[in-house]
Amino acid sequence: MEVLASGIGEYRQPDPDGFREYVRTHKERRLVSKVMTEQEAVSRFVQDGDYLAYDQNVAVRGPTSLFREIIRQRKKNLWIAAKFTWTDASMLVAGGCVSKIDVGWMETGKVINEAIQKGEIKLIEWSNGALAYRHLAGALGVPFLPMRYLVGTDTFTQSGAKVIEDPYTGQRICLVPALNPDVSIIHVHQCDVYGNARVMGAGVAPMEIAMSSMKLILSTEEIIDQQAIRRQPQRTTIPYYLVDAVVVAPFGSYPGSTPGLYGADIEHWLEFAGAQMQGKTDEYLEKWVFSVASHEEMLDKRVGAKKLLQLRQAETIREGYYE
Amino acid sequence: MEVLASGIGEYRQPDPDGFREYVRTHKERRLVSKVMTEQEAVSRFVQDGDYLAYDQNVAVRGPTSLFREIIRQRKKNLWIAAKFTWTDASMLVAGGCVSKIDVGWMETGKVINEAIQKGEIKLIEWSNGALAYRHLAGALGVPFLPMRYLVGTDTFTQSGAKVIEDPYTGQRICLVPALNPDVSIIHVHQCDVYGNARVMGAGVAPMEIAMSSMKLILSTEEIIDQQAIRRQPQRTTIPYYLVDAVVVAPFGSYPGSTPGLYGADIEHWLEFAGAQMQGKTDEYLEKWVFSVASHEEMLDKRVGAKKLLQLRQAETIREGYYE
Amino acid sequence: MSETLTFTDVEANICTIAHLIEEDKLYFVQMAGAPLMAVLLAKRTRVPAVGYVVEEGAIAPDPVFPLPRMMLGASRSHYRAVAWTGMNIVDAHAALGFMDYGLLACLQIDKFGNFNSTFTGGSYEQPERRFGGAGGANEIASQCWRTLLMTKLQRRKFVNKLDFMSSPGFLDGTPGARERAGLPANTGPYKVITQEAIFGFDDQTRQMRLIAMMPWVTEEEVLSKMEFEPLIADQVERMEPPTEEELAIIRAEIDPGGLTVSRGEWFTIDSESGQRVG
Amino acid sequence: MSETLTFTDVEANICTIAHLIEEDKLYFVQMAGAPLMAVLLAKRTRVPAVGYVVEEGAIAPDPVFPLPRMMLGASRSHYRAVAWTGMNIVDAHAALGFMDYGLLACLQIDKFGNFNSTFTGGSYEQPERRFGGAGGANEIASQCWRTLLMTKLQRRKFVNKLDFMSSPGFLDGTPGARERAGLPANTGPYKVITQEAIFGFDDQTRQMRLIAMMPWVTEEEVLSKMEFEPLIADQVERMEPPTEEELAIIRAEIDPGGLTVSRGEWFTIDSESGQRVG
Repeated sequence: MEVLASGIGEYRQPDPDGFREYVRTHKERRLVSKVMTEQEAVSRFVQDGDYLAYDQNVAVRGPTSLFREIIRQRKKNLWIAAKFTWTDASMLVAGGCVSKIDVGWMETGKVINEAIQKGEIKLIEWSNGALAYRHLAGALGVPFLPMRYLVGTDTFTQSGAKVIEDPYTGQRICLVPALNPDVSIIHVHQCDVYGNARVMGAGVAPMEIAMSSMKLILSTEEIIDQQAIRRQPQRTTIPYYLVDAVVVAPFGSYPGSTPGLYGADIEHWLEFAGAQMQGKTDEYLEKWVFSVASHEEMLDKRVGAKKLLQLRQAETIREGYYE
Repeated sequence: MEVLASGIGEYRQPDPDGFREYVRTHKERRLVSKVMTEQEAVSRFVQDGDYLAYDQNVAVRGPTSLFREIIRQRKKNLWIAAKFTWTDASMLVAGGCVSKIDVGWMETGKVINEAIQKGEIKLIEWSNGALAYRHLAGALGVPFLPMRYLVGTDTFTQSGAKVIEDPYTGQRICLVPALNPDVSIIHVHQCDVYGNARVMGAGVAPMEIAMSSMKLILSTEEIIDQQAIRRQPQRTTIPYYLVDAVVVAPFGSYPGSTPGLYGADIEHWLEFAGAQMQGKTDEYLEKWVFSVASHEEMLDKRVGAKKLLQLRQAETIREGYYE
Repeated sequence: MSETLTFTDVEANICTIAHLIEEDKLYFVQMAGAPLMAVLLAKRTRVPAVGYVVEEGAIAPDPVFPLPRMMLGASRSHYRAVAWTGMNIVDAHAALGFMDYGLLACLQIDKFGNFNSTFTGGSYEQPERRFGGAGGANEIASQCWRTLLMTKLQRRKFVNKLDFMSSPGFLDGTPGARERAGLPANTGPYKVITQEAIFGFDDQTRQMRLIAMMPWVTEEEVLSKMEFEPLIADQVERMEPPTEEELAIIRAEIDPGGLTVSRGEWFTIDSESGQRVG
Repeated sequence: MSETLTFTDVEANICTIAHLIEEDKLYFVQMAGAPLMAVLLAKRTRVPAVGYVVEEGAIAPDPVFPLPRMMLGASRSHYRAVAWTGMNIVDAHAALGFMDYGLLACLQIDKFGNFNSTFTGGSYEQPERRFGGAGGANEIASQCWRTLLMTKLQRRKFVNKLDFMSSPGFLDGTPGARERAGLPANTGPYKVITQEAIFGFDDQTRQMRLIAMMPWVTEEEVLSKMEFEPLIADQVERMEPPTEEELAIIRAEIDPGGLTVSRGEWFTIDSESGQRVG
């Protein structure tokens, strides 16, 4: 197999048969409740050294309560996919959880810059679309997918993409390896106790990420009855057998927004931005993560009902989501 | 590029850049009404020799009124994709419209068997999934996709699939060429005049077929207001810029069912089956296609209001579709 | 005088497969017909929560019994699914290893479980009789962990050489043949169910092996209905014939029109002894 | 005494791009910020029906003006789209050739329109300053027919050599360079928009060419803000500065918080002459 060009970026070797074997022996096919606490879900399904993926970002429908629990449990050496994100990576890096980042787009303030300079994290270049597409490859159960971009650039060189001669057209075609995370976390609007889940709105790639992951934790704004799921099967984004854990997490994207439900807390972000600029992210994490035992306690003691009600009122659009 | 094995089946060489050039010069990006008669749509967008694809089949949500118009206009030498179908191919072959069939699954009665024996049609073997997946390749704008099946069988040998060594795993991997039909016809539950369309229910591959086609004709049970589309963006299966023609065709799947709206006319199918067995498909086509000028006239003169009302009443399930 | 029970070969197959369905497994079921009816019978009688998917993309539907005549129309067979997706999605779920069992009917089968649904007689270009094609069977038989195949026990179906290998069994039967071809590892046909016998496959030689028979047939009778000679299990079990209750459910609730189940060979057995009386 | 008008470089860019938006074309717009604001301004002023898609998968949204502060939250920016899909879908629409124009901001650009959004200074492993990465720009700049790039006219942005080529322009500028690399045919950067000048690209040499300037600047001033020397059009046009009406719409309806548009260099011009007075 002649490869015409190869990026030098590190990637996990795709292993479709290994993935299948994991699914065969570990995934539950029965309709059983997977509801558990965030503590249990992260403790059982996120291991040090795991490749961790997620859908969306800390601004919109990110699984932010689970990010905090991962930091709280001091998970180490995670390899994350930062595609179409914001301060997600900075927060996890500040928490000491990350050693490698596949970059699509991420905020790169002091935290990321210093971690690079100290050699604490290693970056590999892709793009938002290339990472979403690698999840699609993983979701289809194939080792790679061909695509029409990345080539020609330094981004290609620092990625794990390859170029071959397309056996159909004879032209050069770029291939990217499947991305099959060890674990993914996705925040959803609604799901039943079995994990049949609805994501509302333009969603980046929730289905592809769910399908491509070995382990899958959902956090959800609310649990709905299974018959409600079955009455509108077209609204289901993720079917139950892909899911390992369901964590009930109202305001789970806080300080981000969950479209149709609540707005973002801009002041909170300014607090993080300020902490980052002043080198005080430890204090930020102490306040928002370590000094509270759970997402619920954080909402209760750090955010407060008044703020939650304001954020709920700030989202006036339900059309398209719940209507 | 070393190819380890190749099927001998004929296929159109994938041409992603040619497709792009067609899109650039022919597809309308403005929001303009595309409503036209079936006569105009088929006359303008279906040419002799075209590769014609469609979603679903004559049993469920097939674009059957457009099949009849294609026969009525005596289109010739079409190459069709018969995946997950029933008597669709037999009907088009009986109408003299078809010279090649990519086979997933189709009913093969007297019409197909005789046409093969007379050398009037040429078959190429795929499978339902392989054809849907070839549309996916076409929809992604890439020349091929890798997959984990077809290999090892005579189906592979009679297909256009290839086997290469996967540059990532070193293992053998099957590739199938993108399927980008010249024209596709899809029957939808609802769309606006611009072509923003909703398909309800498990749908085989309407989105993939729409995206992969150079020309696209929709027939629709009803036109709805554009603001209705915009109020529920998540329900849109096909966005306007993929669409070339919108044909209003209530009961457009007749004698098949459109789920949530009307049931199938079993007697009609028995009539076709009888005609086929007795070698009288010409009479069948005269009655149902040639002797009426349009779908509307067929419904009015051949089916009748009483039968239409019965078929409507026979579908008692709206849950999940309209509720 | 004891009671008798009358049923067709298709009904026998449906009941036998229904006995094999396990509630903690996920099934990928061919479009319609007998394989789907077998899952529905199991769901109705023994394993109400069992999940299955169908090619068009409906996941774990929960039809309400009795089903209408012919089950035509997706709204009936997809009722109360947990998700309505599309063919590429459910095929991908199979590729990812989520489908424990594929459930398929076939036309012709060889001793390695390879099967034909494309044509019989003549050549590919000029077949004596052309059939539907590989359909969804190729992806199901390739990607599910185990495949359950149903067919009729007849010499023209259990053949030495297929007219066409539409979908893969163990290919040439050599160790690792499927993996070498590029198919997912450790997959393959699991059982072949017929009206009078069940076959498994030898782990080493990958050859078909007779493992169970209906109470009224002998090994000789089974072998007389096959072109090739299968291996024979040390202990050939006796199959449970359909019960009156199962047949009543099939006829009243699953295929009330009888369009699928009323065709084929008819059997009449003595309910008590299980012996054939007609 | 005549009226004056005061605006930022970002506001100038937004207005200039808004003038270029054509109603019969489809736009693929970067996540947020100035490129999106330019489309919104065009939609609000000249081309209400223009279609655009965003990376997350919203197709042809129709936000209601005035927009809320910061436009944060997908529900605002995706409002009344004709479809909500996902990133792989809209990227595929771009791959298929449906996107006439990509609209992007960049950090550093070279004379062939290649650009950097990854890091500046130092090496890839030890950059002086790390930025966000290729983001969605690589797929947009590769797959849209034409790319409109916006940046600031500054020497450190118009460079002889990029620190990192995140996304492709005309690569090394040789004929067919993009096609040889494997990119879709006949695509590439189209215009580069800055606060004081617009550049196009020569069809043959693929080099950047100065084609228009704001009324108050000279060629020399433009060249002094670039590390490399661009080609100069035979006839360098004069750009239309922002109008009072456009600025009012931006500030009141598009970015009422001013978080994007109020930063950067400030310009004060004489409304009548278009000359800079501060």
